[in-house]
Amino acid sequence: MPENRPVFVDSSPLGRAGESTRKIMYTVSLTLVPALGVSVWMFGFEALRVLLLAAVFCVGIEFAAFRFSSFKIDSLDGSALLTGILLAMNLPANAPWWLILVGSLVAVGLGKLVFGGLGQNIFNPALVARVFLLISFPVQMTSWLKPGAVDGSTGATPLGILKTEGAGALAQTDLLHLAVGQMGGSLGEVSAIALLLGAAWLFYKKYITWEIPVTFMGAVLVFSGIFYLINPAQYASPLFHLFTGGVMLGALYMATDMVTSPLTFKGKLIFGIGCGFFTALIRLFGAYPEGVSFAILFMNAFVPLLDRYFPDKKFGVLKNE
Amino acid sequence: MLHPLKTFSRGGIHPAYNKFSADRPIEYGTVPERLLIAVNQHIGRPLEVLVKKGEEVTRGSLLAKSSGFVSSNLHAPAAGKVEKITRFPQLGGQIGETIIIKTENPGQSLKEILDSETPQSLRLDALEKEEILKKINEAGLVGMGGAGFPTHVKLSPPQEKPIDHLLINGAECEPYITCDHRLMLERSAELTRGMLILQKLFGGVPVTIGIEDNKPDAVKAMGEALAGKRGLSVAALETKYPQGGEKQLIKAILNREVPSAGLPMDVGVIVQNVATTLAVYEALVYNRPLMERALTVSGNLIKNPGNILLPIGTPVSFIMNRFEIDAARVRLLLSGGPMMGRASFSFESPLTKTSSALLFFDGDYVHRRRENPCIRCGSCIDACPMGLPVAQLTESIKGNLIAAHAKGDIMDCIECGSCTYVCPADRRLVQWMRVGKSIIRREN
Amino acid sequence: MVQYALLVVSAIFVNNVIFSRFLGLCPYFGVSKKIDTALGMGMAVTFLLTLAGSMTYIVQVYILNPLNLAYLQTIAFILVIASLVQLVEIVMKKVAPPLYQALGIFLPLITTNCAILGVSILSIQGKFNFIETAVFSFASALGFGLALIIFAGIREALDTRQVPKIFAGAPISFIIAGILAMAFMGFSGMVK
Amino acid sequence: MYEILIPGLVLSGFALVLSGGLLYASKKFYVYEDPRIDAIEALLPAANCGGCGLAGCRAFAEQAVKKESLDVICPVADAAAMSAVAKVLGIEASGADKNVATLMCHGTHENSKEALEYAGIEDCWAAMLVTDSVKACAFSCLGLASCVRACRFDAMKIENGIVVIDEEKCTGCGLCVPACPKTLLHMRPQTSEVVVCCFNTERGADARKVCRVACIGCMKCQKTCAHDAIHVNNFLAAIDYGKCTNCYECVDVCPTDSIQIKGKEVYVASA
Amino acid sequence: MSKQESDFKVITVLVIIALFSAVLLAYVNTITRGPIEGNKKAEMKKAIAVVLQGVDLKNIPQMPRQMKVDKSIVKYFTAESDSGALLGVAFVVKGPNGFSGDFDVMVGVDADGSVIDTYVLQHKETPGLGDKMNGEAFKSQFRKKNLQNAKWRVKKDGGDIDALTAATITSRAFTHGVERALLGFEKLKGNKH
Amino acid sequence: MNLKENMIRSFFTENPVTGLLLGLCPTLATTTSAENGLGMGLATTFVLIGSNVVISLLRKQIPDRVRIPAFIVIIATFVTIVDMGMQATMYDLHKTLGLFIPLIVVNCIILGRAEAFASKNSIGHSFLDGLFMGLGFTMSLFILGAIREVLGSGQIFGYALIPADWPTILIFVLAPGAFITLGFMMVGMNKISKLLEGGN
Repeated sequence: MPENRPVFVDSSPLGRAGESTRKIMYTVSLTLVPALGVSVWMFGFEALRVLLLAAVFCVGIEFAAFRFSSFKIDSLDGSALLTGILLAMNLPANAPWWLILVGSLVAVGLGKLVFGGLGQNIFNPALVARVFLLISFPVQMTSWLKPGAVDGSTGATPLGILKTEGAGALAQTDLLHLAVGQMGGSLGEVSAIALLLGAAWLFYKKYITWEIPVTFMGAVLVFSGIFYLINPAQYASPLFHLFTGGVMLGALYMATDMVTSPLTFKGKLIFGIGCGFFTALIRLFGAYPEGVSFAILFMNAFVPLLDRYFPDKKFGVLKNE
Repeated sequence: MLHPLKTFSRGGIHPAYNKFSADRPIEYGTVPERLLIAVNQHIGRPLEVLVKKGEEVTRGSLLAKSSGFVSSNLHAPAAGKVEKITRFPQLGGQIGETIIIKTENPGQSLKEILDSETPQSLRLDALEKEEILKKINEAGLVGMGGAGFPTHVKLSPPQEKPIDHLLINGAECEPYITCDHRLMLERSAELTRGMLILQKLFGGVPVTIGIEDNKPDAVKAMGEALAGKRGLSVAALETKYPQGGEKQLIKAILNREVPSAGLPMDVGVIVQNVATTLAVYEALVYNRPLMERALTVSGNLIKNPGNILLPIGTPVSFIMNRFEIDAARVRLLLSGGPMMGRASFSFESPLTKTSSALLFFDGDYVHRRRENPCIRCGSCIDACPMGLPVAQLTESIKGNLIAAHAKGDIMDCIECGSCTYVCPADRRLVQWMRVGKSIIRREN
Repeated sequence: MVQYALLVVSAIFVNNVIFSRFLGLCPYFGVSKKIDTALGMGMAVTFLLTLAGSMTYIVQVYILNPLNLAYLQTIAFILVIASLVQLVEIVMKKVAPPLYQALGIFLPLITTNCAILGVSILSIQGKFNFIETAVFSFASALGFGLALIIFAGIREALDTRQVPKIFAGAPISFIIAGILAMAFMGFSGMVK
Repeated sequence: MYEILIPGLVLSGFALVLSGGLLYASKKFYVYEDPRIDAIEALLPAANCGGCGLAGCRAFAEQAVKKESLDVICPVADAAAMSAVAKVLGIEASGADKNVATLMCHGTHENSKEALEYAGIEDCWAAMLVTDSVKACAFSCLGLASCVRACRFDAMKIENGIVVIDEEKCTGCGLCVPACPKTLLHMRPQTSEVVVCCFNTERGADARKVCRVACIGCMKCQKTCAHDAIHVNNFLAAIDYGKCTNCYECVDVCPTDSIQIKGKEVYVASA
Repeated sequence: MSKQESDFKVITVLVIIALFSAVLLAYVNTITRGPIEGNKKAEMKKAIAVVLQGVDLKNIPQMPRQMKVDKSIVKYFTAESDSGALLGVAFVVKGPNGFSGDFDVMVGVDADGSVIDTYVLQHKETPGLGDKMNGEAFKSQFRKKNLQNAKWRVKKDGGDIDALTAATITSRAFTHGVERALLGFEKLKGNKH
Repeated sequence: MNLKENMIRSFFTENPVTGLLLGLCPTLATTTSAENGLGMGLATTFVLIGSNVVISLLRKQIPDRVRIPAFIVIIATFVTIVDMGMQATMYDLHKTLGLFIPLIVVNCIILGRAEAFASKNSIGHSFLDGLFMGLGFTMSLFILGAIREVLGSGQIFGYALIPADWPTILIFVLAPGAFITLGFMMVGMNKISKLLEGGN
């Protein structure tokens, strides 16, 4: 046998497009910067504190878990960082440190690691944490810093006002302010425009596709619109619903989470409509003022069924068959 | 261009094409000292070896003969003496039966050999269909694009599947490979005659050659060569991988979808490769069996990539000498393109009828990639030209759950590699699909 | 009409038998490994729960209450349910063998499905009338079926995922059920 | 008195009507079924918990009778009940000599060097699709653990590039045998301890070149064996386990150590 | 396998078992019925004692009476002096539209129509939030309030009641329930005088 | 049968809840506190012992064909006795356990033990089997209830462990917490079982 042999053997194809899990995770994280900027502008240093703590806790917990267990997965693949950022965006700016710690533990531990780590989870980790916290600590999770308030005074979100005081109390809020982000709420709930800006880059990079965001928002508009038409005095306008709360964040970043959303075209449409429908349903009739996280979590559970029963059209399978 | 270029409807990718050798004319190679001729270079029944150790052979003498309908003869490309018949590593990575011939005139130029062979006068209208098929069968023609399916079988569809269109595959969508491109440029007239022979075989049906638009000179050359020939035409296609996949080509040019688990003939089409069409021409006009082929030699290690005509059975080391490749630096040797080609582990492995390219890469090209967990991004599904739910299929193959999911889906995979190419998690999707196919085949 | 709709929404989403009332958990975890079995079980439970709900209502209102024998509720109901299940099984096997093939194998599981007895007792406690009882039983069973099918889908998906060994099997199932229960809590307060 | 009489009447009335009705129905709607189904069902715990993955104990019994095997086991019933079920089915587990899986290769990293860098999926079949020869010897165990994954009893592991079998844990089920693409796994009676750890059918010189412990077909073992239990064919020795007496003579004469003693490692020390 | 028993035996055995268990249960029932009834009454008595603190309860009736207030049925126990003068009323009202449905509150009202105290009988509100209704901090603000000296709304709705943190809906329902009791008292008084 | 082995079996390796996944409904529904868990567990134990003994007593008299209905009647009788007895003596506890007392009838542990054990064994053995299985069940419920009470309400048996104004993780006394806690508890119990098995 000759001394020199081409000793590298792998299955074709040998080339790669150059995408990597890391690149996707860090890109998505970066596109959240505009929205985070608006939050910091609105809530000041507090927002930054929440963000840093959440990111450090999530990455730290995952790192520690990999260190002390038999997991063999890259803990710096950026997914824990992204989970941390998304968790922060789901928390109020005045969240105490222990709330963030519990949230990170739930997000990384219960949301991800028990399923086997990245890509194995059924539910969106950040949302598991948010709902967990919302149920466990409703007081801390629903007292929001007033935007721009330096004295740390707290106030209600527009949706909270809607739920407790009815649509009449909303007369003075104007849509432009809501779109820019001048309202109380979680870090990621404030600015619709900044979120759209970040998501535009993801659309360009094809990391997210139009199906879920469009159907999600469309369904929110349609279902809240129906009730607005029936009784405008009792129900808020559909645009109000679109720009407040987590609809933007949910539709653009949470529902489109690759791991926990359907793979097929029809599946994505149904998933988006379901998210929008249940969001509207909970907002209009439920006890919780905001339904986005519940709705997405609920629809996450349907993803395996959607993938299975609404497959894409295969090449060579004719429609009339 | 005013009209949007034709292409297939879904999936597909745009890899770096790296067609470095596109402007290098096909050189004539020489006869090496030893020819190592793999006995089974085709898909189908194994051949029956006719020669014995020590036996003298001449150019064109039958080395092994087909043992059934789906089988393909093997001829000696040069005169010499059978030195050994043994198991030897092949370019595909397998170890297979190989006839080693010590040649009589090493160093003789192929040009010299080919020039000495004279064409017969061929009257198309006098040719019988059976005669054409017989000659193709005897010449041992196989699909030279990579699959190696016996050509005479492909050209004999059953009665109940009427053929109304022939396609010649000049897409050459694989990166690096340029030999078909050069053939279309340099031998467009002969190629045209080959197309006419095939047209004759099916009673004058239209014949279209599909060429990707990154080869405008080939489109032009073929357009000129085909001008005035009834029923013959050129279709310029969008440059998109895998445009040259049979099913994709048919979809692009004729907008017909080959049904799942079906063949092109199910939609009245037969597709032939450019090189195979030329071989048909040579088989009929020169009575020449398939004994040499043009191939591209390229890669990131090579200073002067090129295209060369070489006898089948030439060992890789011979080509490396000719192209001055430093064996010590080669870490990866690919037979075929980077998308569908196969890595090989021996520099002594010989060329076969289906070797369209030899690519040499150094360590810079080789990435040791670990499979990361699937993040269900769906890139593979978007890239799949067959519309398969690749992510789920591979996960169920991996989880040993094939029976629980659609078997047909896995068998529909054309192994084009688009999914693996785009996968951000470096998953070996195509290899998993192949594993799945092998499991299904084993179970049947 | 509206009251029935609310009853249905309440029984399926707000007070789901599995996630809010904790009824029928044994078959829920036992028969949710495959979507097909989950579907069959869901249908069998729907059929029998509606039947059993109505039957026990009659027993309670026309036999036990007039005779002042409310304390025999448990024993009477379980007898009725057990016999009903067996009767349906016997009859179905003879009269509709294909249906038996699809549903029959789940029937024995239903006797010990506490959702049946539980929902029957709840209907009495809720002071429903006959139609409300039937609707409530039917909707509760639908809620059970929905939870079962979602869960089966997830468990099938888990087959291809790398759940750590110590969590694989029952523990991860419970954790998923917990997260699902969290999602279902979003519906709380929807029907007063 | 009424306080006791009425409930007594009501409840026994219930029992009468319901059991009578059921008996009537079971006669009226009688359908023939394999009596073994009932027999097996009677042996099961009747918890109908669905713990076996089937829809209840009846379904378990039906499947067992239909398949005439016990490939699913009731997690609630004890071993005695399961063997009783097996008896009904007539598939009583045989108490004969246990067979164990044996690897016919000793191509560890030291013995047969890795010839190339295989970077694909860690699966023997996947590797076989790419290349016939990961190690220098094309017949060698690939060490990519397809058999390990096929084993349900945790009896196999990859050590130093080849699979190692824990013969205590091995149940002789044979699931691993078809899992090896190189057909290197064979079943042998556990009592038979001498094994030719090679499957290379190439000439001695070629085989020796690729692996230090390859069988070179030298015939020494065949000549030494007093029991006609070992024969060389195709340059490869093979043992007839029916004749082998565990005398270890062949082990001593083998020049490449390709004949080894399995199972009881102590004998290696004393040999 | 076990032999096939005759149908008669099968039915007989079952009937006998049923008979035995019925007799047993009937017997246990006769023993426990008394204590159970007692427990139920004791619970109500305990609640009345809490909400009508300081009121003479010796003429409290065993069974509540009913009236209709605000389209819903309200049960009440009246405490009267021997002379028949009204000393106080314990109302059992529904807190309507709570977070998880209605809940039952007992409200004690003194002869002047002011709240003495409240006691939640049963509820399904969220543990840790809504169930703080029985907490002293929340309850104390209702004492001594009547229809005249307070606006019966939570502060968010422009009233006088401090809602429980993060449980506005529960608080609102609770407030509404107490208001109902006071309205019921007015009606009762109106009937009497 | 070896007593220690029996105990290990019914407490760990074959614990009705964490090992055999039986009787899940009451396990999850009634364990909002240690006290409730204990109450439910003991009520079930009583029924288990009672029905085991009676069924073992009558095992030769009950015809095979009506075995199950007969067992159910016997079990239901004991359940009703417990129901009425608790209502008379432990009214508050009975109120919290509510619906799940009558549902002991359909707890698979009881019918399962009746079928698998009591109908084949002597009274003494059946009594012990009922006792151990019941205690194993009670132990699981108690541990689960204790964990949930500590995490969810910050107290144990009603004694506050942390100042009243500290937040507690409410979810643990709600439905989702029940599932999640049991999931993690199973992991722990499986680990313990493995250790015990390894020790033997």
